[in-house]
Amino acid sequence: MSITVKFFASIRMKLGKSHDTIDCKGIATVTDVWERSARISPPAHLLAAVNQEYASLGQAVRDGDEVAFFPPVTGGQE
Amino acid sequence: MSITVKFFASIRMKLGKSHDTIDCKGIATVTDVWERSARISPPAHLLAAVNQEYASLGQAVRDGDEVAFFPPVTGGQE
Amino acid sequence: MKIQLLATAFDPWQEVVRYQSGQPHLEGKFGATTVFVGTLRDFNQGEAVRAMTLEHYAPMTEKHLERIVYEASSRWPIADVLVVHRYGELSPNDPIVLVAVWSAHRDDAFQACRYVIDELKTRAPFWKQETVGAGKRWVTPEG
Amino acid sequence: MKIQLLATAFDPWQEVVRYQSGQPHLEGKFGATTVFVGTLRDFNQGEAVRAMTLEHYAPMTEKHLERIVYEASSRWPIADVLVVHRYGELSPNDPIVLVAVWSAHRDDAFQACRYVIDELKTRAPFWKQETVGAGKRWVTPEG
Repeated sequence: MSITVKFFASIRMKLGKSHDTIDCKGIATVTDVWERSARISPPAHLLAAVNQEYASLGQAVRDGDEVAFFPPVTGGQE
Repeated sequence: MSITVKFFASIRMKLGKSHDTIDCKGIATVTDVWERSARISPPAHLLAAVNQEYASLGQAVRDGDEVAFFPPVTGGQE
Repeated sequence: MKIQLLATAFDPWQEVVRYQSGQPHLEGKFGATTVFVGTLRDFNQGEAVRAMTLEHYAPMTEKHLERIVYEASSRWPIADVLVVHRYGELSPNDPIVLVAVWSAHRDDAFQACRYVIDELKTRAPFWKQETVGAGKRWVTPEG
Repeated sequence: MKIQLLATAFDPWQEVVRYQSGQPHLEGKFGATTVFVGTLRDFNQGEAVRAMTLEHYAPMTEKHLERIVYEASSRWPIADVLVVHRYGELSPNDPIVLVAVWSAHRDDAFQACRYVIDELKTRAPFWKQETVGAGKRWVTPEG
């Protein structure tokens, strides 16, 4: 009955943690996951993924999901 | 007082020669060069160059020029 | 088709040769190869870059690179694709990413290669942190 | 910038490595390399191709390749260009042409590379004669 949470890059550094596990009780959306685990207001341009798929902050989550938070991606090359 | 003439690819094979030198007397245009050296009517899609620059059949030529005749180019790759 | 994520430096040209020679189905069948290699520059936004850390979200990166390659091979008739992407600690002049596309025709090879690198940049979860004179800074998408 | 016409077989990836390593001005200064390699297929228009003779008008080819590379470097901010083109007798799987462009940015590298190979195909005086089952045939621009 838990949700795995992951943080990357500047979000990870700001929160001082790269992952977390939270009880799924009372958790309905990605925003709920953020609030329970991060405990600060979401930064501008925050991106999220549920089970490795890009997700909106209002997307539903369920028991066993992996939810990730990160800033805009900067891979590839200029 | 001469003009160098070159033939390439299918034109070269049709005429049975790769080059020629003709007297420039009476020669005013690329077409004159073709008629004097090739002695057959120009094939469809005949291309020409004067001193390594693409030229029309009506372009003027002068003593010392190098005039080339060839079919459409097929370099590079599909 | 092959997608590879590497923690250590690689030679992109050697990877192309090695991959191609291991694909006998390609022999004589492709007319066009288009390759893109992204390399770490020693400058960015007017500042000297001494090193870069490339962070990624591994399972999501793999999933999305596979999807992008699949999309490219659905849209264009391509014979094969190789994608190699670095992560971890990089030095200037290190290759970051390689995209190689083999196809019968030039236009398909160019378009598919461009599609893969463009989509990769937009969708694959990588984050760059540069070491510049003053310390470290996260690269922003506009940078 | 280098343009080379070769009568014998070449390894395009080795040419890229060799050229790049001989250009210290590139070290750390380019972020993007786009390479196109055209290779002789063993089939064309439904027929098996056993060999190909590539005829060219040498001084005109050199003049026009130089001009095309100059045009590309005027239109896009590119750091370097290498063009290698075969002529003479080729076998299936032989590389025919290599175009490599180094630039700070991806888009410039892609566009300049594409420009050079497209213009080369239209303007450089090369003619292909294929050896097929029935004998030899000149390739036409539509083929």
